[in-house]
Amino acid sequence: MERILSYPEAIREATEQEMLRDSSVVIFGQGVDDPKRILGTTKGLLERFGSERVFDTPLSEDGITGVAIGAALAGLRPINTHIRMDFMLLAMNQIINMAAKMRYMFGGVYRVPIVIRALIGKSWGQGAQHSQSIYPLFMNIPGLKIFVPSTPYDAKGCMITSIRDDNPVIFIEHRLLYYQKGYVPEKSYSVPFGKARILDKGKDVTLVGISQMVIECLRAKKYLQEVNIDAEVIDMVSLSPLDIDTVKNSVMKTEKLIIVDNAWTVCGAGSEIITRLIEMDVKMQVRRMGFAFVPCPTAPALEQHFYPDAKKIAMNAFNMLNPNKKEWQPNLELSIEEIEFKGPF
Amino acid sequence: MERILSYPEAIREATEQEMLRDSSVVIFGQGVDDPKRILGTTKGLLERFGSERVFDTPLSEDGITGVAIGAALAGLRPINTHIRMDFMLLAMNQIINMAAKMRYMFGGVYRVPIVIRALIGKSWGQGAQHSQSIYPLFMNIPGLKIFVPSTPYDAKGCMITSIRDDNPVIFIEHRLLYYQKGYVPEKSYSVPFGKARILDKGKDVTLVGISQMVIECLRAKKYLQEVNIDAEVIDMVSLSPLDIDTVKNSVMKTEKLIIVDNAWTVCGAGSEIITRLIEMDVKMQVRRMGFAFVPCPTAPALEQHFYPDAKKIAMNAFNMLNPNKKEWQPNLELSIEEIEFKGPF
Amino acid sequence: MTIGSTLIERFYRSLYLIRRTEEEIVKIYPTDKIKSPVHLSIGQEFVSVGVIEALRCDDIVFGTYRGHAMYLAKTGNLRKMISELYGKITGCSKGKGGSMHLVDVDKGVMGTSAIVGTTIPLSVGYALGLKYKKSDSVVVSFFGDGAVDEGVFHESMNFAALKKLPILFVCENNKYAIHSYHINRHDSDNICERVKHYGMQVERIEDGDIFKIYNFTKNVIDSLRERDLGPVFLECVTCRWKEHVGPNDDFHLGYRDKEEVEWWKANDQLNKIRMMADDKTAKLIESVVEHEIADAFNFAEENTVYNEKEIYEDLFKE
Amino acid sequence: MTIGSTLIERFYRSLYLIRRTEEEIVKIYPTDKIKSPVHLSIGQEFVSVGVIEALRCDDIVFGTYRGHAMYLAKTGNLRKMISELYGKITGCSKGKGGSMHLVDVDKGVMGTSAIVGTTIPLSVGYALGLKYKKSDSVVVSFFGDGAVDEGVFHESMNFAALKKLPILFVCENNKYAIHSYHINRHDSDNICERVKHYGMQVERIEDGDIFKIYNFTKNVIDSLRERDLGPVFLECVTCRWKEHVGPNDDFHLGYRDKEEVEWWKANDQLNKIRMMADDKTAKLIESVVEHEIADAFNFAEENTVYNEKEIYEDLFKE
Ligand SMILES: Cc1ncc(C[n+]2csc(CCOP(=O)(O)OP(=O)(O)O)c2C)c(N)n1
Ligand SMILES: Cc1ncc(C[n+]2csc(CCOP(=O)(O)OP(=O)(O)O)c2C)c(N)n1
Ligand SMILES: [Mg+2]
Ligand SMILES: [Mg+2]
Repeated sequence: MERILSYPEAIREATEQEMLRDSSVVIFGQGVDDPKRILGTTKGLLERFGSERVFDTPLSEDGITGVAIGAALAGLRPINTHIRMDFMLLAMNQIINMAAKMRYMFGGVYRVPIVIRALIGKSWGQGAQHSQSIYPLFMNIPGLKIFVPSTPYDAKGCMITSIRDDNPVIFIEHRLLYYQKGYVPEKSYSVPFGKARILDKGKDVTLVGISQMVIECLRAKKYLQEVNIDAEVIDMVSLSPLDIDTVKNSVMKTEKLIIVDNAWTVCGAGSEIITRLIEMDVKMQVRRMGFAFVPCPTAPALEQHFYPDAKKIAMNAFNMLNPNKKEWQPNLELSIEEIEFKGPF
Repeated sequence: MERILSYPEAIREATEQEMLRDSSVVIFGQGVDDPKRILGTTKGLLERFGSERVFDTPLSEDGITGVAIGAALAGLRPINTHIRMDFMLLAMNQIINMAAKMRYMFGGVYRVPIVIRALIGKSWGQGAQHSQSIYPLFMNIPGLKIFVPSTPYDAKGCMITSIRDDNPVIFIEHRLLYYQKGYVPEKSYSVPFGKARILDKGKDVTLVGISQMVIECLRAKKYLQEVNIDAEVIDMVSLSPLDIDTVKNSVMKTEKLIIVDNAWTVCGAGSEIITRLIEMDVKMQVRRMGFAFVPCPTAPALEQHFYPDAKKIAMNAFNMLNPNKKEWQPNLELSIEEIEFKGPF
Repeated sequence: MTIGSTLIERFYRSLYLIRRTEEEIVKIYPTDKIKSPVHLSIGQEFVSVGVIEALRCDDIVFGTYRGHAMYLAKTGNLRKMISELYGKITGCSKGKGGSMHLVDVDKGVMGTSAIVGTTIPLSVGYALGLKYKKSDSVVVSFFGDGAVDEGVFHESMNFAALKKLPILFVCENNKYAIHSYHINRHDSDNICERVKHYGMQVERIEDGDIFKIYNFTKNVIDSLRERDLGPVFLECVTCRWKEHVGPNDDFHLGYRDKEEVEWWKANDQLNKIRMMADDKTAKLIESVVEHEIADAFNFAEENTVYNEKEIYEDLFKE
Repeated sequence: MTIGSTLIERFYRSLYLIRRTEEEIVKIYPTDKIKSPVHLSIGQEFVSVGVIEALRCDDIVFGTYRGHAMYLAKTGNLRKMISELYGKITGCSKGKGGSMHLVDVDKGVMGTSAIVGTTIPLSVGYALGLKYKKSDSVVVSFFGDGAVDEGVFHESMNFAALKKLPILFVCENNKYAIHSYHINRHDSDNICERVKHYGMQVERIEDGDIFKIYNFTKNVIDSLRERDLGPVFLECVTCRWKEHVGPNDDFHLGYRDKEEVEWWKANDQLNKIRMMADDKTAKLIESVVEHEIADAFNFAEENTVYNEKEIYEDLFKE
């Protein structure tokens, strides 16, 4: 029988296996050792590895990022956690001015093996400062690698890759993905950077999802079956480097591309992917979806207009394939049960 | 006779006129009142307006940005200076989590009229941490406006607009532009957000420049005349909001677009502009140019490969129009005298 | 006799209003009508009340996501707050901010923030603005002990002292940042020791006595209005009774002792003031407040419809 | 007799090397052969020399863009430094870093940075790594008085004290950040006062005496190797003789008095040590160093060609 783990369990297992394998792996950040253990992702680590390897930190994001870099120079492999990606805005100086540049600026004399874990918040009125997804800011910067796994399988494999990588890695986890369950092998394995994953084959339109939007794309694919549209769903998995070839091959077939960003779209991953395809002379129709270009409001009546979802994706795809037909709405009764999220925040 | 001012004089004049007009305008930042006066842009202001309105600050970028926001809430119109854009990475939290969101997050109850001046460094081995141009990071964020004037005329007009605007504005100045001179009316005038400027008409290819790259595009245009290529040069002037229509109209005519970013191109302004055109179904050939995707090296032999320049732009345009001809190089003898920059850093 | 003519009555009215409002939030929370994470002040209300009762209406306050107490103490505007928690356009932030982003410009609440430490430099900047405009209003900046860890806290202290700004910093030291006890974050838990070198007057009140807080603030604010004193720092030791976020207790988590909290419950300032108040007046206050609370929740429950375009409103001032 | 057998000789060798190297940089700068902004240490060398002579080779230093003195005191590697300034692939950072980004991992120089304050938390992290690995090396973190303004300075002090890390912080307090005098940035110019509350030993040396610096460091480093002391903070008052960046004097700018600098010139530790040294040995040192300097500049002048692909090298460790 398949071994099923949840997304946080997969992260936990990857971390534990790597900490067992390599005593230079340490993990620190606000709350890593507290009763909630970063929503379970650090459960048992303190007990197993002790407080020298697993520790809480003061609320000092810039300083602690610098500490992680310095510890990496001394030969450790630190993992530093941010329970919200929004808090990374306090650490941009160390991430961009230092971590991303240090190896290059010093002619390659050393390695900076740090992993920065960043959780994205959504729903239940978390609001403007607890819902951001600022990966485009990191994609613009040379010297950083970025993972956005959406499945438990990839969460484990990407975490192992990240910890073993000798460069700064930003590892992005969406809190709604924490409800995902799936097959995760017990053994250690790694998932490579720069390889997107075709999650479901199709021939009519290519849906590229990023982070939690992969799940929405998969749901949209189900809705679209109702109107005989066969969508191919691609999970980018890695944003730096970016796997354009997989997207290109899919779009060569479908000639239609919808990129569903889990972020604001201006200067976003979608713009980059589309531009690269255009530079390669791929002929296609394209659409971008992503956050409404405002801060995230808290009222549910507004928040529902802020995010793309399966229904909007399906409607968009239908309209793209049937520009002259009248608007279609998926029959939501048919739908996959929605996951109810209401904390812990 | 035309009234000629340099770029920094234009900024100075705009600031002085606004400070005279409105006593709520204040300016502070590291070195605004020191002997060098931010390369002359704050010359005479201390003497004229006193140290309550013109003052030096501690090296506390995040805190001082917050002070500017708070002062704006109290009714002032603060201008805060960063002698290098790189230092803004210390202030991302206040800029993105606060300034950009405050009006929205509180349902529009107040205004946040702050201007953040950011200088971009280049040349003479300033290196990885003193040469960044991180406007794509701000373009991704709703709630910020961004100006990148390239001429003295626009420097003055955009500064006046920025100071009068009731929202957070990021005003980007490239240090090499400080050598530009041009017509600047003495009277007060404002240049609007969201309007690009066609600096020179042409029919064969559209060159879109950003910040100092506008100058390089103008030079490239001259080079290209040698091979009878007639380039249209567009200065974006404003990055948020972005004037797509002006670019679109030009490209509808030329069907060829080269965007020369003064920044890294991944998730950059170029990607955004190209994607918007594609979304509008504009048929064209496109190329992006920008910084090499590495930190900026200091050795001149490497630095020259880091930046786009007039020669590279011209060669790229030639190749775009003559894909089958062999490589052409502009006759640099013909060229506009190059501006030698070697400090002040 | 009008309610609120004596200090005891004013304290009681404000403390009772806050406590009871939050207790109602606790009750209603499981119904999911409140569409927002809530960080309750239950047990800590005395800090906001003690300080704010010593202010004028035109004085300014800045605070944090744990801001119900400060908001109510300064504005009393229950309808706008509860509507905000419900995600209604009738809320103080038009339902765009939720519990963590409360504002009332007319009453001097300049907004609370969900990012720790972020309103501290804002409050300093506001004080700079007041000083520049030669206003005699004063700013009070509320924050928790966690904020002291952040670099921007120090940048703000330094700048406020350097410019001798009319501001009172109030640190509500409940000794925890989420579940992180102070000893995991600093060598010492005395925050006054860590700021007095900036050149500012400091005061630490350890026993939660609302009168001490009020009296200290009253004196200091008077001096601050005269402008030359520079910033003052007040550290109030206190205790959060409920979990960090949400309506429940959290003793089952095991990160802190129930005894810690018991001491503070025995020392509850609301009880103390109730005992000191004239019983008849207190009962009158209670019935008025209960009525206000019922009214505010009813008001919030009313259906209000958002215009579809509302999501795009308020990004920029045109 | 070998040069360097006595402390005086070691001081003289190092001080003379640094001073004379920077004087050569001053001379050569107008030729534009140096392709990099330079922040000279002339006048401040004694801090680096006094501290670093008390270290072991396997101790680690972190510093700033004003890093020539620290680099040379720790490594003596003149060829690599001058080549770096010239923008040559033979430089310590392969010509990718320039004067502001010097490194020598083998000799324990972990890199200097052009962003004020940024190497401070790195040095703390390194000390954490050493402690974790139970190494008995110690970290020394050099920075200027300007860095103390930055929030990250406080975050770093707090964390280092909390974890009792084996690190010596050395603040070179030349009282200016570019042209900004300390009173424009803080209420008081005594930096020790601002850090001792973190729970660390502090020492302020005001008179620039290299022996005091050396002796203090020597004692402290020995204690730090034993691990329980926690961080120590050393403030060395000093004076930058030249302009902030570049090879010139800057008295014409009028932001500081010439007298300020004159006092320090009269108190020059290089002269003092020269006077204390045996004349014959000193002359020998001088001729050796002059030879090294000439050699290093010659080496840097040699043409070296970059492979065109070099710009894309070193971004990632594969
Ligand atoms: C910059 C930042 N880092 C981390 C967090 C996550 N966080 C939310 S509340 C909190 C605890 C803050 O503690 P304190 O300032 O003492 O306030 P209290 O909750 O005790 O009232 C933390 C760490 C945050 N919101 N912002
Ligand atoms: C974060 C940051 N802010 C501002 C600057 C600009 N800057 C470069 S050097 C300097 C002065 C620093 O003074 P100090 O730390 O005392 O060092 P010193 O130059 O006196 O050696 C400043 C403000 C910078 N490099 N980094
Ligand atoms: Mg607390
Ligand atoms: Mg200094």
